[in-house]
Amino acid sequence: MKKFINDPTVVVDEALEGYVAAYPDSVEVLSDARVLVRKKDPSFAKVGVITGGGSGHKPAFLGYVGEGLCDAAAIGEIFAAPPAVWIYKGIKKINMGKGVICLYGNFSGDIMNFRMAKTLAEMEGIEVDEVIAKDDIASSPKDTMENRRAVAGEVIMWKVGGAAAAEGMNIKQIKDVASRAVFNTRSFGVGSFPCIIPATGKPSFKLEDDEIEIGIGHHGEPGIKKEKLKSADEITGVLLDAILEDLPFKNNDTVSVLINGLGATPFQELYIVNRKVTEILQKYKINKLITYVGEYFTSLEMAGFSITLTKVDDEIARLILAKADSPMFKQFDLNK
Amino acid sequence: MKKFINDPTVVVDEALEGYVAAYPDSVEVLSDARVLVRKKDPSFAKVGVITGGGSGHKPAFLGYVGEGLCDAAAIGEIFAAPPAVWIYKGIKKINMGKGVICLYGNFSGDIMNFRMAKTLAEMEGIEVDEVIAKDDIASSPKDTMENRRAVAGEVIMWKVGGAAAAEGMNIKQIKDVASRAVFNTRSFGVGSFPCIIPATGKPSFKLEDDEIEIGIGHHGEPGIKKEKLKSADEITGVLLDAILEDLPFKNNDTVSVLINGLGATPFQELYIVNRKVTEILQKYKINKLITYVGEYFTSLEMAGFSITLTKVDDEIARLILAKADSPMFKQFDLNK
Amino acid sequence: MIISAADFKNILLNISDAIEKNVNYLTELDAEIGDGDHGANMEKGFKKIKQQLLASETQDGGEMLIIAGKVLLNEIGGAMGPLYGGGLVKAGVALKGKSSFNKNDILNLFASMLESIKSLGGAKIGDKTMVDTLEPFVTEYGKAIVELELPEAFEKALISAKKGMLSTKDIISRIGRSSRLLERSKGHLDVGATSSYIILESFYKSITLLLN
Amino acid sequence: MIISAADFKNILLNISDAIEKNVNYLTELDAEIGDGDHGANMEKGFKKIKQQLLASETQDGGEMLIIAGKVLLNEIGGAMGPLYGGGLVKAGVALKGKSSFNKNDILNLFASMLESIKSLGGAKIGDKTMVDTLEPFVTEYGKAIVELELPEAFEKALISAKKGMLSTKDIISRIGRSSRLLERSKGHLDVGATSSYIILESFYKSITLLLN
Ligand SMILES: Nc1ncnc2c1ncn2[C@@H]1O[C@H](COP(=O)(O)OP(=O)(O)O)[C@@H](O)[C@H]1O
Ligand SMILES: Nc1ncnc2c1ncn2[C@@H]1O[C@H](COP(=O)(O)OP(=O)(O)O)[C@@H](O)[C@H]1O
Ligand SMILES: [Mg+2]
Ligand SMILES: [Mg+2]
Ligand SMILES: [Mg+2]
Ligand SMILES: [Mg+2]
Repeated sequence: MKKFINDPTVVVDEALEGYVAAYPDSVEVLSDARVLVRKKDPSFAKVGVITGGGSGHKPAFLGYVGEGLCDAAAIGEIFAAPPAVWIYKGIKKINMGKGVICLYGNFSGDIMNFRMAKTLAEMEGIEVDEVIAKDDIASSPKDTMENRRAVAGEVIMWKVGGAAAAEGMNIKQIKDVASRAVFNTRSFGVGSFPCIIPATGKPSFKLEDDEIEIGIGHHGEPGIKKEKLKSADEITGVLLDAILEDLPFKNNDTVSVLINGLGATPFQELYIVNRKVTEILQKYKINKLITYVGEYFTSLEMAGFSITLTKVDDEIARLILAKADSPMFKQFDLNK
Repeated sequence: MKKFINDPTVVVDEALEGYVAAYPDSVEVLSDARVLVRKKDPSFAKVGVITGGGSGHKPAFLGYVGEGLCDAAAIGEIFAAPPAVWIYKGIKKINMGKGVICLYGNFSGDIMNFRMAKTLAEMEGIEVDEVIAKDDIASSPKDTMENRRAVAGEVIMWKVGGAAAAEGMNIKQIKDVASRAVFNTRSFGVGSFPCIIPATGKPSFKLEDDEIEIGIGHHGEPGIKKEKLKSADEITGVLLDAILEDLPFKNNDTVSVLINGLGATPFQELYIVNRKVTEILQKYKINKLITYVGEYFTSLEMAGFSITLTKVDDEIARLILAKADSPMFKQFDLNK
Repeated sequence: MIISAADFKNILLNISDAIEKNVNYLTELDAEIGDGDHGANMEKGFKKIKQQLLASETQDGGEMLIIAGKVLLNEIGGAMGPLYGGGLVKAGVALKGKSSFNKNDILNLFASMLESIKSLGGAKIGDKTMVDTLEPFVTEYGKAIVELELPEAFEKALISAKKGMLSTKDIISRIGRSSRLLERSKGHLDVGATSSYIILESFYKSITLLLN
Repeated sequence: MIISAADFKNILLNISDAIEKNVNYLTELDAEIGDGDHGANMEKGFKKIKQQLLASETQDGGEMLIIAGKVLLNEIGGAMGPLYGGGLVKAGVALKGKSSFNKNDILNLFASMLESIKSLGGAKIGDKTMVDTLEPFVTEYGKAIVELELPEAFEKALISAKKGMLSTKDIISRIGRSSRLLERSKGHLDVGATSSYIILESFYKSITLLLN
C-alpha cells in the first residue's frame, strides 16, 4: 500500500481538517461530532438538508455541502455509516424551524443510523423526513428495486433536493420532488481495479489482468458478473441498454446524464464513454438536459465508471439547472 | 493494460468528441485542426488566449477553454505537442483584431510548434505573443530556472492571463501580468505509481513497492531522486520547504495554493496534504488568498501529487479571484 | 452461580480482547462478501469500550452495558453502531441497578439485545446475519436454564450459537451488503454472525475461568 | 551514381518501413529518459508519409520531400513535427524541381535539413540530440564526395553518423525532455539521434540495393 497518509486510523479526520483548511469561509465542522456544515446561513429560513455516509467517496459526501445542495454531511469512517448521534447533532444544527430532510443512500448501516438519529431529533420536536437513493440497477432486479443500493445517483438527489430547499419548498414538497428524481434515476457501473482501504491495506476485490466486474458497488462489492475487458463502446452499450430498459426510458424523454469515474480512471476514458452514450441516446431520440462527466462519487482509487440517467420533468429540470455552489460542485444558474 | 478505450490510436479524438458532446453549448472543435474553441463569443473584442499541449492531462488543456480562461486549446497526441499548423489555425480563429497570446508550458516540442505557429500568424499580420510556464523547481536548479519544465502552475497562468484578457487588457499588459504570475509560481511534486500510455500499453516508469519519486514530471519523467515512502506530513514538509526557499516566499506574503492530484491519488490524501501545508504556512505567517485542491492537471492514471504556490500582488490576486466558467473550472466572482 | 460486578466487568473486558485477537479474521471474512471493514470497526469500538470501562468506577452492571453501548452509538457508526450499540444499551436498561447477575439476568441481557437488533435491523433467522447466532443462543439458553446452572446452560446454548453461525455459510444472504451478491454470497460465513459468536464464546470462557 | 525520381520515392518509402520496424525499439529508448512516445509519433507520421507518397504522382523529388515534411508539420506535432517536418520541407525547397539526384544533391538535402533542425531547436553537437547523428554525417559526407562516389561517400559518412549516435550514450543531455534528468540521462542512447541514424541507414541500404 503506497498511500500519502500519516496514521491510517485518523485518515478521515485529517482529510476533513485539510478540507476545512482549504475552504474556511464555506464550511466548518461541529465541535462534538464529525459533521461538516455550511458556514454562511442561507438568506432565509428554509428546510435543512443533511446527508452522510462512509468516507472514501470524495467529493461525496463533504463536497456537496454548499449553497443549493446540502447544509450538512455526517462523515463516517471509510465505507462505514456515521454514528446516529452525529447525524442527530447535525440535524439539530441545521434546523431553522422548518424541519430537516435526510438525503442518503440505501445501505443498511446508513439507514439504521439515520433512523435512530431521526428518532432522537423527533423526540425534541424537530420535523425530520428522508429520501433514500436506490439507483444501482445491478444490485437487485426490478421487482425488488426497493433493495437496490445507491451509487452516483445520489448526486442527482442532492442537486434536486438541495435546489428545492433553496427555492423555499416545504419538507413535503422537497420529499416529493426528490423522491420523484430518485424514482426516475438509474445507474450501472463497471470496475477494473480495486481500491485499497487504508485501515487494512488490502485490495477490496480481485480481478484477473483482463477482467472487469460488471455492476460493481461503490465499496468494491461484487457486481453481476466478471467479464473479459471489451472495448469502451461495447461496455457502454451493455450498461446503457440495461439502464434504458429498466425505467424504461423512451423516445422524446429528456434526461440528465452523469458519467462518474470511480477514482483512478482517467477523464479521457470517461469522455470516450460519453461519446458512445451520446450516440446511443441520439439513436433512441432521447434528449439530453445536461451532461456531467467527471468524478462525482468515487471509491478511493478504484478504477472504473458508472453511467447514471435521470428522466426529468419540468420541475426536476429546473432544479437540476439551478445554481449550486459548494467547494467541489459549482454550477452557474442555467435557468437564466 | 485495462483501459476503457476503443482503438488506442484514436483515444484523443474520441475523448474530444465525447467532451464536445457533453458541453455542446460551450465548446466546439475546428473542422480542419484539432483545436477546441469557445462557442460563445465574448461580449466585446478582447485579446485571444490560446493554450495547448499533449493530451493525457485532463482537465488540461481542454477543460480550461471557457470564460475568463482560454479561448482555444490545441490538442496534441498523448504527451506530445500539437502540430504548429493547428495552433496557427486556432490563433486565426480566436483573433478578434486585438492579437492573441499563447500561454503554454516549457517543453521543447510545445515551444517549437508554438513558435512556428506564431511565425505563420505574424506573416498574416496577427499580433502574437507568448508566456511560458516554468514552475517545476525539481526540473532545474534556480540558477538555470529558465530550463524548468511546467507542471500544475500552468493553471495559475491561465487563470491570471485569462482573467486579464477578460478584463480587456491589451496584449502587452496581459503578457506582463501573466509573466509576473509565472515568475512568482513554484511547484514541486511526487509520484508513487506510473501511468500507462495507451499507444504503448506500458508503464511510464518503474518504482519499487515502497518507493516514491520526488520531483516527478507530468509525463512520468524521473525527478530528483527515488525515496522510501514516508508519511504524508513528512513528504509535504520536504516539498513545501523546497518551494518556500526557492522564490523565496517570506513572512506576510500572500499566496494562492494549488494541491494537484496526478490522477489516481484519492482526494482524501490531497486534503491530508493540504492540512500540513496550511500548518506550515501558518508557522511562517504566510497568508492564503485561495486554496485549490483537486485534479487540475493530471497524468493519466499516475498516482502522486504536486504542490504549487504563487506569490500574489493586488493585481494578480484580483485576477485569480475573478469569475471563470469553463465546463471543468467554474469559479464565482470572489472579488465581490 | 452468581457473577459479581467486578467479574462482570472483567467479562466485558475479555470480550474486547477477544475481538482484538480476531480482527484480521473478521476483516478477511467481511472482505469475501462485504466491504472488509468489520474487523476495523469492531476493533475501534471495543478498544474504546475497554478504555471507558477501565476509567469507570461504576458497580452497576447495567450501567457498564450502557457505557459500552453508547460508545458504539456515539463513535462507531456502520451497521455495528446501531445494532450492537443499540442492543447493549437496551440490555443495560434491562439490567440497570444490578451489581450481581444470576442465570436469569444473563437471559435478560441477551434476550434484550437480540430484541433490539431484530427490531432495528429487521433480520430474521436465515437472513445470514448475527441473528443466526444470537437467536438460537437465546432460545436454547432460555430452555436450558430451567434445569441447568448458568455455566452448563451457557455451554449448551453456545453449541446452538455455533451451529447457527456455521449455518450462515450455506445461506444466500437476504439482508445488508452481502445480500446484493445473491447466489455469490453462498459459501462464506457471515461476519456479523461470527463476531457475535466470538463475543458469546469469550463470555463463556470467562465464566469457566471464574469457576476455577 | 544518379538516383531517379522513382528510385528516390522508393528510398523514402523504405525509410517509412524502417521506422515501422523499429517502433518498439524507439519507444523503449524514449521511455528510458523521455516520455516513451517517440516510436508511436514516428510511426504515425511515417505511415501517413507512405500513404501520401503512394497517392502522389509527382516526379519532382523536392516536392516529395515537401509532401513528407508537411505531413509531419500538419499532423504529428511533438518535437518531431517541427524538427523532422521543418527539416524535410527545407530540404524539399532546396531540391525543388529536380527529378534526378547526384551526390551533391544528396549533400544539399541533408545539409538543408540539418540547418533547419539546428536553427529551430538550437541544439549543438554534444547536446544529446539528433544533431549528434546528423551533423557528423553531413560533415563527413561533404568531405567524402570530393573524392568518392555517392555510395562510398555515404558509407563513410554513415560510420561517422553511427559514432555520433553512439556518442550520445555517455552524454549528459542538455536539451529537450531528457535534459531534466541531469546525470541520470547518462548511459542511455538519445532516441532522436537513433531515429536519425535509422533513417540514414535505410537510405544507405536502398542505395546499395540500387547498385545490384
Ligand atoms: N439489518 C441487519 N440486521 C442484522 N444484522 C445485520 C444487518 N445488517 C448488517 N448486519 C450484520 O452486520 C454485518 C456487517 O457488519 P459491518 O461490516 O461492520 O457493517 P457494514 O455492512 O456496514 O460494513 C453483517 O455480517 C451482518 O451480520
Ligand atoms: N531542441 C531540439 N533540437 C534537436 N533535437 C531535439 C530537440 N528537442 C528534442 N529533440 C530530439 O527529439 C527527441 C525526442 O523526440 P520525441 O520523443 O518524439 O519528442 P518529445 O520529447 O516531445 O516526446 C530527442 O531524443 C532529441 O533527439
Ligand atoms: Mg462498512
Ligand atoms: Mg512526447
Ligand atoms: Mg463491512
Ligand atoms: Mg518522447
